[in-house]
Amino acid sequence: MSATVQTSTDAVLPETTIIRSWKTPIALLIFTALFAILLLAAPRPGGETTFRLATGTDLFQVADLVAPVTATAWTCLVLSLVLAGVSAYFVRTFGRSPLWVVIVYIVVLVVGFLTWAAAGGTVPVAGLLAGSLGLAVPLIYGALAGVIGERAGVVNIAIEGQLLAGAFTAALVASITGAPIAGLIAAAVAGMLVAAVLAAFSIKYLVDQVIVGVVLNVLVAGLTSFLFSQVLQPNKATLNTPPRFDRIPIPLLSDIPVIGPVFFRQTLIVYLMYIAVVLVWIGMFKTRWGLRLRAVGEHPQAADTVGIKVNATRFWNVLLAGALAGIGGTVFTIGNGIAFNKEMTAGAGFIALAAVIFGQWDPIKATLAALLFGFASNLQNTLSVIGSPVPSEFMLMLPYLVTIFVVAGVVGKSRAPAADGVPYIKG
Amino acid sequence: GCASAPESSPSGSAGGEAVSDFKPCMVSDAGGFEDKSFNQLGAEGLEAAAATLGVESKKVESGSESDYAPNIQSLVDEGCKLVITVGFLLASAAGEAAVANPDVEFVSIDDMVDNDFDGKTDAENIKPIIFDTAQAAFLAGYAAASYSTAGKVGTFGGMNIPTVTIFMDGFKQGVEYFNEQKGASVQVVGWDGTDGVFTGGFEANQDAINAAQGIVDQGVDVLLPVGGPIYQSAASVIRDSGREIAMIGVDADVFETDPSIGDLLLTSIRKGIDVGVEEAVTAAGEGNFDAAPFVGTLENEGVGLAPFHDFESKVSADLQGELDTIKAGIIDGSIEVTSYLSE
Amino acid sequence: MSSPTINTGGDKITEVAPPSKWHDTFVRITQGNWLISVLAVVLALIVGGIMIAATDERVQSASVYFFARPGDTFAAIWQSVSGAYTALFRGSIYNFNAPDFARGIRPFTETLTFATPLIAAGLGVALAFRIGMFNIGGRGQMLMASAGAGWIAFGFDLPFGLHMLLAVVVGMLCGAVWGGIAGLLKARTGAHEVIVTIMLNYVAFYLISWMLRTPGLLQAPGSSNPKSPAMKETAIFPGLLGPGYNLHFGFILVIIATVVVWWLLTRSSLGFKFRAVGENPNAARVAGIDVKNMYVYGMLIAGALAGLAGVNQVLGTITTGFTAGIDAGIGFDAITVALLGRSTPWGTFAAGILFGAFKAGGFAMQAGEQIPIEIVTVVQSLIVLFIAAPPLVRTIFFLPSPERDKRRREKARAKELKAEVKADEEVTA
Amino acid sequence: MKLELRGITKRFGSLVANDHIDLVVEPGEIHCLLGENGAGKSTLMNVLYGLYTADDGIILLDDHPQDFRGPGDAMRAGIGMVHQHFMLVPVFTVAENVMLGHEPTKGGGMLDLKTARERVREISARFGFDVDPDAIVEDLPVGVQQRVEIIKALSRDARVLVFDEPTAVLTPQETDELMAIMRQLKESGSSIVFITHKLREVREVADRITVIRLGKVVGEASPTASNAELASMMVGRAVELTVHKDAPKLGDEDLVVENLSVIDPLGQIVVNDVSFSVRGGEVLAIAGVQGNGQTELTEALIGMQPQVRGSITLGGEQLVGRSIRRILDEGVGFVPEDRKVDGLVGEFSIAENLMLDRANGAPFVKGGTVQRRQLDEFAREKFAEFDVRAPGIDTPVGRLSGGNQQKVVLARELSRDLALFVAAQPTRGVDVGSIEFIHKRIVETRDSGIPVIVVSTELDEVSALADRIMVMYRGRIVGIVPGDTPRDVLGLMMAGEHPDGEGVAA
Ligand SMILES: Nc1ncnc2c1ncn2[C@@H]1O[C@H](COP(=O)(O)OP(=O)(O)OP(=O)(O)O)[C@@H](O)[C@H]1O
Ligand SMILES: Nc1ncnc2c1ncn2[C@@H]1O[C@H](COP(=O)(O)OP(=O)(O)OP(=O)(O)O)[C@@H](O)[C@H]1O
Ligand SMILES: [Mg+2]
Ligand SMILES: [Mg+2]
Repeated sequence: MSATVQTSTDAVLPETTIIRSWKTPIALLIFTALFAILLLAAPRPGGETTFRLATGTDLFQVADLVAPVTATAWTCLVLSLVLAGVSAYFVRTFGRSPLWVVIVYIVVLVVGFLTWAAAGGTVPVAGLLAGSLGLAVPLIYGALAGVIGERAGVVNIAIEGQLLAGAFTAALVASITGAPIAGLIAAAVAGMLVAAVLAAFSIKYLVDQVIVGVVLNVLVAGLTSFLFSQVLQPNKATLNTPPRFDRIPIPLLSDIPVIGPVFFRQTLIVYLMYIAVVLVWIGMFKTRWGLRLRAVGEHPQAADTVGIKVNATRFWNVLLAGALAGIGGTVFTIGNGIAFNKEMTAGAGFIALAAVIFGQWDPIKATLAALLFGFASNLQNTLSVIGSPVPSEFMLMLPYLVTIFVVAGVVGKSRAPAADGVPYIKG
Repeated sequence: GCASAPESSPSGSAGGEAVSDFKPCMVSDAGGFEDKSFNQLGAEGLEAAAATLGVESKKVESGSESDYAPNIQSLVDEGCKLVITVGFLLASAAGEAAVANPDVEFVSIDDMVDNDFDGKTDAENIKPIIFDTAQAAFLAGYAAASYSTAGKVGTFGGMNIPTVTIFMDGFKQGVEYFNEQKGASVQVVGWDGTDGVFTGGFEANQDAINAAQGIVDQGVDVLLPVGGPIYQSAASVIRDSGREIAMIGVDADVFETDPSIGDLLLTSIRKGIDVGVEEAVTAAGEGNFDAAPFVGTLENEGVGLAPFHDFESKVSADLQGELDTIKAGIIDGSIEVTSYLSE
Repeated sequence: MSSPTINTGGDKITEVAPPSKWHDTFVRITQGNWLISVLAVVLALIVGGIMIAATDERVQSASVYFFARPGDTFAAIWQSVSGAYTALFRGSIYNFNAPDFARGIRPFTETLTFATPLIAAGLGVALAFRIGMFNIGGRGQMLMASAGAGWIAFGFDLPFGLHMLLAVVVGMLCGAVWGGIAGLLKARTGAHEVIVTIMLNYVAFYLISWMLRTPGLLQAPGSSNPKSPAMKETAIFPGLLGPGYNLHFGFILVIIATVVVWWLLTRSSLGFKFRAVGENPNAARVAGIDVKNMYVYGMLIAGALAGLAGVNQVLGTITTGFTAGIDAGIGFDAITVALLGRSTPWGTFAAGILFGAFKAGGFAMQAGEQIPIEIVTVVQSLIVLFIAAPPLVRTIFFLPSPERDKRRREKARAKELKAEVKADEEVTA
Repeated sequence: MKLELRGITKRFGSLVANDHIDLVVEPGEIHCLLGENGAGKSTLMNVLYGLYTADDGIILLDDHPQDFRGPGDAMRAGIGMVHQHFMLVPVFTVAENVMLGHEPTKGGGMLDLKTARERVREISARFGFDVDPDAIVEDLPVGVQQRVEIIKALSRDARVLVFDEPTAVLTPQETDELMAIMRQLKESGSSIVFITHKLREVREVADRITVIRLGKVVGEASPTASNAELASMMVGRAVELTVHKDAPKLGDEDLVVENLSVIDPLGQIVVNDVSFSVRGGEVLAIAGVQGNGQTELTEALIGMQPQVRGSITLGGEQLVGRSIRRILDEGVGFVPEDRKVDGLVGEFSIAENLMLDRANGAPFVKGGTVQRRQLDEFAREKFAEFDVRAPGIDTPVGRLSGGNQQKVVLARELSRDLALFVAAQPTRGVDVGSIEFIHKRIVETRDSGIPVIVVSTELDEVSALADRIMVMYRGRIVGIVPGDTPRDVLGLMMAGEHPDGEGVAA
């Protein structure tokens, strides 16, 4: 009896052709055109823009970069046009435009725009980057929490609540103990508690995950605000005067020009974040934990049939995610030594949720998305400090508009884990 | 709890029994009574007056602007005889309530309650308390410019609204006056007279930190954050920068209200909400309510500049004298400070 | 009993709501679940009571000597909790301290007044849910609508009735456009509506802030505050109950809106397509329904409904001019309202009234008992949580539950099986 | 390993899916389970595999009672299962899927992919599979996915193997291969439970047959029993297994497809330059191994495919570039391949599903309002006519069995004025009783003079229905042959070989 029947896996793979999506080059071209209109409508002849690369405390002082406004701006315009062309070329030949073109394009356009907007002024590059990172830190923690939860099949709309619970607990515990690290641990626990409610209701009681998430946000906001006015505020000195984490410069690394002070003269929270991003990424794609996590999020039944306890796996990972979001909340209080205040996370959890989707459920991409948002927010700030001709409200809109443009123009559709948000019910 | 019980069980409601039925009450705006700013100061004034009068007082917080009218109404329902509304946002609700409840007295802080723009307050039973903060901020601007060695001073605010920008306006004019007088060229970063750096809200958050950082990065050595607790963010940035940057507080003498940052404070721009409220409440409690608007100025000490405290030794020896001269000038009108109130 | 499921992932959005039938809702409310709902409310109130008591100074000071005289503590607890909830009732349903019925019932009319925008915005969220979309953009849509309606209402001189009508229409249009942007972007580019609506909230806020401080746009002339002028009398919603009551014509509009949404979802062909797209976009597409257009139309209507809430704010609730905070958090409360109402029009209507009652009662509670208004938020969210999880409520109240019976059976069986295994092992041994 | 199920009872609410079922499978035996849709076969196997907990009864392996808390226990006890719906994570690679649940790791929980790949290769070699351990499962043809399922079961040294309807998605060749594998496994001493609806297969491999109806064992049958005997035992009545149809009365060339190509989102040309035509009153059956472009071809006909080149004309009207709505309005009836995903809205009632593609105007919508009365009347009529087995027209379609769901789809599509009828896998996973009914309706449609296209991977079905057969391979047409072409010729064509003499004519 011959059971050896050959089936070649590639035998049925069909021929391919190229389908071209012109969305990216068109978007790039539109932005280039807008920039050109800006340069033509409001030229700023003669001036110079200084890009300050070093901060005052740098070991190696890098000289400032002085850019003549008109020349630089027009060079950037031409470059951006070229990049739009490059993108079009890639679309023509390969069907899609690689991500690096978009990234280079963004950098070029931002430099050009900054040169134009800051004519006669100084752009503190390190400050710009450091501020972006600062704004991104809680978003990155939140996004990691979202990625883990959704990869395991649980939509975590409660990131906002977890951040807020973390911020509150961190302030409270750190104020009482005087030790920020105690606040950090307490924040992780608080985030986990919120996550535990999410997990219990959505996994055990099969309540819709979105409902639980939304309601938890409201609940945590109410609880922390209530406790804030009833407990924290009357005892401000003992309960709501959190100490702050010190900045720990990392030897050598922190002396790298420009990047060093931005990335390696930070608090423990930020260093933990670097570690978390790397660990989550490795864990998710290279370890048993990640394989099982993704399996229960993609096809819980398949995971069940190979003996993985789907609901337990989901439960513990949602808790882990909660801990991360809780730690993210510490940025708001002990990260900067600021007293807790009502609803002080101000929607960061929702932005983090956006970063999760924008980052296509990938820890690294979600981190980049959060950084982009941080950068856009801080660019707004830098421009208004330099004194831009645009009303401040429009500057404040910038990060949100950028996010819409990027999501609509560059990212578009993305695919969630198949069982994301779907409860697993065993027969 | 295993302490022993008090001898007599606490009688009736909390606190002492009210001696009269005069009940002063207060409604905050969305900032809440713990904003370390005008709501808080107002509440302190109320409590001080209530203690003096020996009466019970009530405070309610608003969460949003649709809460103002119901909050005022429920205080009236609770039998409040005097209702204080804090912030210009409550003005129209206060105006309407005043017309509807002629037997209740009202005090409006930060607004003239002139909803029909006839130049007069809308009702007889409402007393506006407003502050020409620009006058004090003018002094602060002058002091800042005098203190600055970098030749650059900065300011940023929570939102671009008059009660915030009046500080920035006065500050800028003070700096300009210094430049004029001394032939200096101290620059103001963050406010150009119509627009500037705003955090978009009154929370001490990362946005506030970044706004402060952006200004600090421009090389200023004096910083004036205007609006609620955002000064905490500014303090955080200043400490991080490792530079010698002085900060100016607003509303209260922050050196007193938040000693933890006392070492950073050049001075504070006082806005005497507490005093204004206390006086108005006490007067009303004694049956002397008058509806005449109170405008806090340097002259009536409604606004003013706090002492330099720790910075006494760091400012130039002549500064206090010069400030006194300017103050006199502002009071007698020889130095003109413009703001939205003077338009 | 299923509830909407939203998947934030990509465009794969599924909703598993039952076909909205007034009948179903009615049956659900009157039978089976009414007990759970009542118990959920009771439970939430108990938790709220614990929080009130725990943070009450009287209770705290009495508990210091709890073992010496426990009665004091209990008395204090009773005083603080019953005081709070009596105030809540007095502020939301009937004020029994009032001199006459007319004044006594005023709180209930206040409840309806507060419910009005909550229902309108809640309908906007619920409708989007039924098409499988999560509309977090109520705030932005309300703001734009307030601006549009307000601009008509203070900026033009028109006869009574027409003026109001025009303001309502323009306001709802503005809301529709703002919602429609999110729908359009989703349909044309696949941009996720959760992201877009959140971002549009901020954009609307800053846009309105700017317009409010720019003379000639929305700022009141002669003022430098970021606030609009008062609405003209001809545009303001007339009161329904005469002076002394705030309940206004907006409530009628909202009832009409609820009926329209009910008709739309259960009786109309458009609603049929909406639900088909919400339940199974693939099958809808194969059946020739233009899924993308449904997303656009759905968000347009949802935006208009949220817009109606905004219109209510400026023409009904705060007619003296508005600021950028005019949305008053209603856009977010609306999500909870829609969820509690299980995305059905009448469920949303009922949930809106419940939340309106909490809102109205919250003021009395704060003014009378000095209890922070946030307690109301806590109680509200707990209600939604508990109602969504009947097994939990049953467990807490020791009610019989199918789940528990099943678990018991399983346990008994497992025991039996073990015995058998053991017996068998003995035999083979 | 000997498997014994004793008195297994499983209830879903009031429904008894398994009612005291006894079953013995001896080592080295292939034991077939036969039964209609919903008879309770899958439920029984899920109980055996620990996915469901039985309400009563006991499982014995080599005469030892077992207490399975979950699939993990069952697997450890040596039970492996190839599920009716594949239990593979589509976005994982083959190796990842195979290792899932018992992953080899290096230090620190890091996956040891190398060992996993080795294991896949080793088992593949043993059975002569050619499976790339690094291929992503969703990119693989169904037949290969099935192999991955088998590798998965074998990688845990299963001694009792359950195959739940494994052949539903396989080609005849693949089915033959699978049966060869089953025999090979049996020879190595494994016990096999094999569930299928295809009687030919049963008779080919079964050592013993147990028939289940309505949750109860109704008896054993011998592999030598005739198709008709088996079918009547399953259904409880005599079943007509062949379709009676007269010679076609051919009309005009209504549907003309010229140089049609379909490109999928990844840029793959899944239908490659295809030309053919269909006359009124004839059934053109499209045969081919799953994944050779038939699905995409039908989807292109209805306008579901975004990237289409070439031309499709129906009665002279160009269909390419039109919206699905416009194509439906042209009179194209369409039964999609996956009824749950593309054909029905599970939460909608039967009545609502019957108006799903007519939600725009008459007869069900007037002035934007749904005419409930008309709809209910229509639904009741179709409910009776198509013999839908359900409590009533308000029952949500998701609660119906596959066969009944399919009847709803057919009822909807066949009750419109049609100019073309396209049915993809009309009887996939449907029991014999329903197949009979569905086939009859398709032939009736053809006899009314409408061009009909039936896509099926089922050669029995193709032969039963087709007037002409078009075989596709890798997106191209291998040939168009008469309806009575022998199975073995078709089988070769499905493997891509042009039959001699029969070109791309007809
Ligand atoms: N998860 C479930 N919940 C409720 N009832 C179920 C469930 N699964 C199966 N049933 C019921 O059990 C009966 C048996 O279903 P089962 O899937 O075992 O049938 P089957 O014999 O495998 O049919 P098929 O040939 O269609 O695969 C069905 O008729 C159905 O009513
Ligand atoms: N939630 C449920 N409640 C009641 N019955 C159910 C439920 N889910 C499935 N069933 C029943 O289970 C049976 C088989 O369902 P299943 O999901 O296995 O369909 P299927 O396998 O696609 O159908 P088929 O095998 O007939 O093609 C159906 O008869 C259906 O009535
Ligand atoms: Mg089945
Ligand atoms: Mg089955």
